Amino acid sequence: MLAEWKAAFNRGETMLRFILSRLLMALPTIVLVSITVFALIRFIPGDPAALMLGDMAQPDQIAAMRTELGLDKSMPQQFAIWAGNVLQGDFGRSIVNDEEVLPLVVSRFMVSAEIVVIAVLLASLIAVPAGVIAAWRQNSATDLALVGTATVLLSIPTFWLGLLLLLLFGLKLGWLPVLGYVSIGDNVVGGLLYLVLPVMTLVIHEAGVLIRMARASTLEVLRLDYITHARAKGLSESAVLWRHAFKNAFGPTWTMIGLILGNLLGGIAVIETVFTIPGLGRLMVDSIFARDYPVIQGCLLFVSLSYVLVNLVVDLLYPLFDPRVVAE
Amino acid sequence: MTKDMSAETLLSVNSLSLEVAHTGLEVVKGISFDIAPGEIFGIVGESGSGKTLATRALISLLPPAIKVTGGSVRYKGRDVLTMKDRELRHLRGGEIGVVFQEPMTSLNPSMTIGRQLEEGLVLHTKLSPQDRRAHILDMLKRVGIKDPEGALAAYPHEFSGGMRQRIMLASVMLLKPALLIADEPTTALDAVIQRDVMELMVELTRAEGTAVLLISHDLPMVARYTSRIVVMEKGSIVEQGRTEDLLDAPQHDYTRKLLSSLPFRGEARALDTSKAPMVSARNIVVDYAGRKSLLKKAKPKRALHGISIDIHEGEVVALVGGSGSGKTTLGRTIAGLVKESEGDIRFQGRSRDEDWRDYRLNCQMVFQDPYSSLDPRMTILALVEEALRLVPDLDAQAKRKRALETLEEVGLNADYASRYPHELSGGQRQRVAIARAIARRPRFLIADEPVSALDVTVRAQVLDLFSDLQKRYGFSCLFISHDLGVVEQVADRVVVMQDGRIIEEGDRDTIFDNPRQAYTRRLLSAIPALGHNERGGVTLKWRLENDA
Amino acid sequence: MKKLLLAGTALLAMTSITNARDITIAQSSDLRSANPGVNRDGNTDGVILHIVEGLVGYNNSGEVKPLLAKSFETSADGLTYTFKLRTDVKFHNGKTMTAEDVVWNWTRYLKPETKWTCLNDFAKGGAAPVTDVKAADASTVAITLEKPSAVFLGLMSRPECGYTGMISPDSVAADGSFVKPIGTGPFQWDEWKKGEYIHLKKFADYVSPENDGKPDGMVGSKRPLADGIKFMIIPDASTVKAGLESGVLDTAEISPDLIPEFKASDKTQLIVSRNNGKNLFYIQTRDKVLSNPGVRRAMAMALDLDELVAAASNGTGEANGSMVSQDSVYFDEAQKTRLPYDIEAAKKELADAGYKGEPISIIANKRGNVPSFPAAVMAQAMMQQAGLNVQIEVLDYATQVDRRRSGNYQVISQSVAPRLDPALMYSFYVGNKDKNASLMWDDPKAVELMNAAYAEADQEKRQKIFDEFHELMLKEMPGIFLYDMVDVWGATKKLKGQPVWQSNARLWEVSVED
Amino acid sequence: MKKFTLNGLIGGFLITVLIATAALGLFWTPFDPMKLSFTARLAGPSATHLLGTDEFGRDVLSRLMVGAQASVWIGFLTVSFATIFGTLIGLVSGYARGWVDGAIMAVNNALLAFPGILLALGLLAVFGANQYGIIFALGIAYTPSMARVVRGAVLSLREREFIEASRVMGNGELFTLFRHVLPNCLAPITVLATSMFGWAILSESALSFLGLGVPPPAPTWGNMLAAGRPFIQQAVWLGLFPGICIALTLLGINLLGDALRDRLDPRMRGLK
Repeated sequence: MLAEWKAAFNRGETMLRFILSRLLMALPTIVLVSITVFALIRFIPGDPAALMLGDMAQPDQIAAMRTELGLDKSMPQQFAIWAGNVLQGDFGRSIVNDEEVLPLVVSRFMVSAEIVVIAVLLASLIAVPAGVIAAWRQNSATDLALVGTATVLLSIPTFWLGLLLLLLFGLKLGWLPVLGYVSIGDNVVGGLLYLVLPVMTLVIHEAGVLIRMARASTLEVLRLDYITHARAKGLSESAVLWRHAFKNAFGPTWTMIGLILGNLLGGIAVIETVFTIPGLGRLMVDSIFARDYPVIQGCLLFVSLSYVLVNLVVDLLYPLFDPRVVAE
Repeated sequence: MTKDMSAETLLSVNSLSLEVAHTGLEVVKGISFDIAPGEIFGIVGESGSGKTLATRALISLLPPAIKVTGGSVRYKGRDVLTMKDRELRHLRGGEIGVVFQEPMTSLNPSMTIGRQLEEGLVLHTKLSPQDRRAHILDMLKRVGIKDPEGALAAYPHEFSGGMRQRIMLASVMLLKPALLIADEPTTALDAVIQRDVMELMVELTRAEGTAVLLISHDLPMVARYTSRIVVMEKGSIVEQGRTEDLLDAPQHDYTRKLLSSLPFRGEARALDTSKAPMVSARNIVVDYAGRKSLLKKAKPKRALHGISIDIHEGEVVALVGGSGSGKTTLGRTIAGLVKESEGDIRFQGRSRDEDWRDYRLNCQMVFQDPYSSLDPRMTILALVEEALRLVPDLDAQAKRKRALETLEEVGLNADYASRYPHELSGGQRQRVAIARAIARRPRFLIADEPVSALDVTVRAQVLDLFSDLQKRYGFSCLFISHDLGVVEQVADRVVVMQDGRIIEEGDRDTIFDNPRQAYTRRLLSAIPALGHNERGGVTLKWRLENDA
Repeated sequence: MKKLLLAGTALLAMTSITNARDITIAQSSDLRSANPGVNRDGNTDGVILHIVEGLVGYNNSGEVKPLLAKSFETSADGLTYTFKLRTDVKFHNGKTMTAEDVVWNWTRYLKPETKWTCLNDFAKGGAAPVTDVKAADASTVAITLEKPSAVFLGLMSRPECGYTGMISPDSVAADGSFVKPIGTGPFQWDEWKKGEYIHLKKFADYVSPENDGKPDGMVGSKRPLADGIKFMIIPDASTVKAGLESGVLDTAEISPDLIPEFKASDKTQLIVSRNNGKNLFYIQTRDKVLSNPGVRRAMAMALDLDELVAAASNGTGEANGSMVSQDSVYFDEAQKTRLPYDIEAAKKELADAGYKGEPISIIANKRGNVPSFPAAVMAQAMMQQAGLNVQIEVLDYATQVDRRRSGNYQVISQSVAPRLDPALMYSFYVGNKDKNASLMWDDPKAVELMNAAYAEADQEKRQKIFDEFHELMLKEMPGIFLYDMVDVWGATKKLKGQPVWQSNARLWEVSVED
Repeated sequence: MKKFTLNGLIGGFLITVLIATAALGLFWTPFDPMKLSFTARLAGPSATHLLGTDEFGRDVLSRLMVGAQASVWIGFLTVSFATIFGTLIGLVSGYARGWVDGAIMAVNNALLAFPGILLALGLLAVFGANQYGIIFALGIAYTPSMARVVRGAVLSLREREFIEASRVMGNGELFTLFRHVLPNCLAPITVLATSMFGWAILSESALSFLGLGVPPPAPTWGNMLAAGRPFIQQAVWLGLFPGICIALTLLGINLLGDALRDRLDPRMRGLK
């Protein structure tokens, strides 16, 4: 498998070039995102200095604070300073509690990533085989049941689902903790317990999406000549399905998994709110409410970077399922 | 192995009937035929004749929607249709191999060639890995793969269509099947490559003593290699017999129709070429910009290397060549769809770009694929009317009238006017495309493979229509085709292209009877010279056999 | 799966047994910083309250009493305050607090680099400008002011100033940067897991100031009864509720909407406690429509205040139309008067004022447990009865603050955190609007009265000022005061004691009994 | 085959019910959805209040009916916005190619990598906190997806011979774009627009849930659900009914989308 993947890239040099050119292509995206974020959050009414100093602050105090935070400079100036610092690895400090942004964002990101990665992994493990089987038994009762369930699952809003699960498992049955968060690093069993509900919520929803995706792309592949040819060679149905159909059908699903991963890494604020998880999404929403500009900027830069990186990894691994992409 | 195994029949099909499960439409109606061991047997039929479904039934590989309603298929006396899964799997591949039409999709794109070839050996033989490898390398060499070692680790997309079909052949022949079913094995290939692949297939099967069931719409091609033929029409066998007999004295109307549809050479026309040419292209160079990438310098690819060509008034000039020869690019360049990098194109003596509007009104084009050249969201009438949109001095009513007239001229009455392209057959669509092109009464028409996507009988009708119209309106024509048979029928003059250059040109008879270039000869070797007899049959003569 | 879950629950149960004597409490946002009086908000003040103490502090009725000081006296000219320090006070690092430490702290607070929130009040030009702090002997400190001030001690004791808490010089590194608060309070700094929780542990050597054995505001008996306090950061109200029900949390502020449920439950108890904060409709007196006092008075008269308060506070609040809080010593009969609930009179006022249905927008927010939104919803319904065309605009808090600061609003449904002295409360609303657009009322007479209250130390004379002020307010109606803020907290039945005071968590003299 | 018709039927039924409810709510609701009642706070479902009342004593059923209007309206306008702009951008980008395409796609990708929450809050704050703010914000957030799909369709259409045929006939680029390219993009546009309708309803409720959505007191399903959360145990109907409404609507849209996809554009199956 690995050797074939390497072979798909022909030489290491091509792979390196592929990575480099993809990163270069992502550059304008990231610059654009930074500028947009920078401008947009400054259009939002609400002054971090006023918020920080509280009810009793006098206008001159607020003005002094604005000077201290560098908010009195023009927007391009502020951007230039910020961008310059970021290039030197300095993402600034939180206005709210003076924490360094980069470690803050990274630590919160790890929390979100833990949940998202586990959830997407589980969802894929459940959904992809289910989707392939549904396609293989197209229009049978199994297919109908699987697709029906998937459609219902993906129609349930995640935050509502999370709430219902919390109500059921946390409060009514009392099996699982309802709030708080323990890092797996600190306490393995405890940490896992806190992950169960948020992960379950995400898995249920994303499995719905992925089953349909996997089914659709498998159906597409099952129609192709080489499947018939594999059967004409005398291969058994399971060999046809898993050796020939699965790998080719997995490509689009793999891209979808990447997209889901990329989107969720920046976007599980809702789930984090329901389950009080100190993740990146929550940090972002809180920072928006507090107008904590450096943290918002840091979060978004990080999110868009991770989005780009996840997609890069997805693309890099894609030749595993379809060697043709390298040639194109 | 019972005694009758050694008998004359390898495969016996008896009153086999198939229908579409939920509509009850009968697609194959009680067909019967036998194939003897080592024999090359042909099935000929146009699209929709049921020939492909019938052959799928032979190895019990029908799509889920199709079911067998009657008859039997016996392979060496055993009933294939009632076989258990395990038995069937042994039969498939091990006893009966299959090669499909589309080399582009019949190999798994995500598996190396080596693994795909090995798969069958693992399944049907008990060879050791080393032996398997040796067998595979040997077979790849036999089918003409230049670097067999390298091919093992390569993926299908790294090969051309012809090479892929060779690999397919290798993968099937590796298992030494008793019967090879080849369903349109060369249809998607270039004329020259078609011939090479067919020759290779015959050579391999002959060496292994494998019987071949060759399925195709191309009667001359089937006739060339088979000893016996069945002709299918609309799910039934209308005629079967020894190949020579069938060609010489066809019994059934449909067979006769098929044979009479084969292109033939007409009388050479006398054209006045002393006047200045209608269209004159000089030193056309076309460079395609290379694929741009951030870290890679783009290298432009030269598609045409300084081509010059003249087309006189009323003259049909055929542009022939294999794929990649640049013939289509030249056509599109003259049509103005591709911008030439260098060169000069003149129309009626003036530079084309000087009076672009006039040129646009007078130069029209017919495309290859009638399924993609008509906007699917427009009615037939609207499609033809659109061609008249920019014609001056025609009011809306006159435009409608002209459009309807033109449709009538191409054999589509007013009933068709309000229909959409998907409600029409391929031939009818190509008629619409022709109507659209001639509605303006252009002086010059470019036809890019206008009939290559059509069935044999339809092709003949469209070619006739084309010739009639050409005679009536006297437009000049650049006729682009890879099918020399068609060219022989319609062209006044022939221009042969290879690798972006013109290698030979001359009037039709000269080129067909005395080709000077080896490449031209190879092109010609792929088509038969036909002689029609009074029994409705034909005599096939293969040209330049010795050169092949 | 189920087995694993059960095992996990058992393990959790075990963890909670080992921490059984910690009090776990939820707060809506993280600590801003552990540096007292520097970069703070309400939640930060609540945590700091347990760690540091000032020389003096407020008691329950808003009077200032000695805390780290044993006693204090004021010189005849009102300029010098002499504090006798208690000798039994130890910092969390074991060192005894001396007069030198007090001087060090004050010097530090008055340095601009410290960025003390209250510096303006104590610097030149402030309400109580400090000119000198010196140690007379090891247990006596003298602080000199530039001018007499009635509010010097009160300002010192405010939560916003970090209670002007005394910390050991060891709290600060050699380079002047703040490390952690080493205070004298009943609990000491332990661990801060950002975004998750803050943990304080009991200070075993803590000695309460002189007391009658009962907690009394920031003074009184202050024994740490629990091993520690865990402030969990939980922004989400429904999660807090779930936490209290499941017993993961011992106590936390809850929405007033949950009062019936918490009352009824056999697992939880309800703690309701009024404080000196205010809920009010802040009115822009410079708005085209609202500049007319008639319209403002009509709005006030359209409100059935008792009904509104009862609904908005779920029966816990009591209508109070004065700027002075009910628990203040200054809340007398005069402060109880308010405009009558009279729809007809309101309609008449509107007609007289020439109001023709111009839209009036009330800005509300849905932050935390403040009644901003429900009060606005009910006021809208009531004011519509009088023919006022009222709309509600819900903004996020930051935007609301921005609108108030810039003066760009008509009405804001707002809550104001407790301030124990009425004069300090006034300064939130009254003053020159040109200088500070966020103020509500710039009537010259009102400003004059407020300034007088700042300077006057005599209680009887101050009462007069406050009564006159209230009378003026009823005439002008620069804002509609609804009721004093009520802290509504939930707790498990295991919790003993009063965990909240003036909107801050106060967890001394509070224990959890299993 | 049968299954897809069934899909379409169920989906169509659910959406018809949604639209009918929204339309009915324009003229009649059992109670005034904004009318407070201090005596009937948090009353459970009963004969008078079929689906109970909320924390202000307002009738939940009436509010759900009015909330349906908000959902339909937000969905409709958001989709229209994203469809019109996304289609135009996609057409131009796919047809022009070259640097125009490159620039447009760079902006497009930047927007796609941009969390919708922030975009929504920013635009809501700039354009005012009302449902038009949210429509604008979601519209901008969805435009890139539409642009990408249309661009893809245009790129593949460009290769079709009828586009060249149009050029050979001498038609101008704009004429070709709107006469031939656009009509043939309608299938993927319709399918994506249907899904977007669902996304819009879901996003509104998710944003409201975070406190960033359509502000109360105007009822939407999302802010009703958010407001009902604290009472999820005490008054379970407050959290239940809006959630069920959202889920059923999304189910309807998904089923309808599937049916449309099978009919119009089988190649788009499975696209999220």
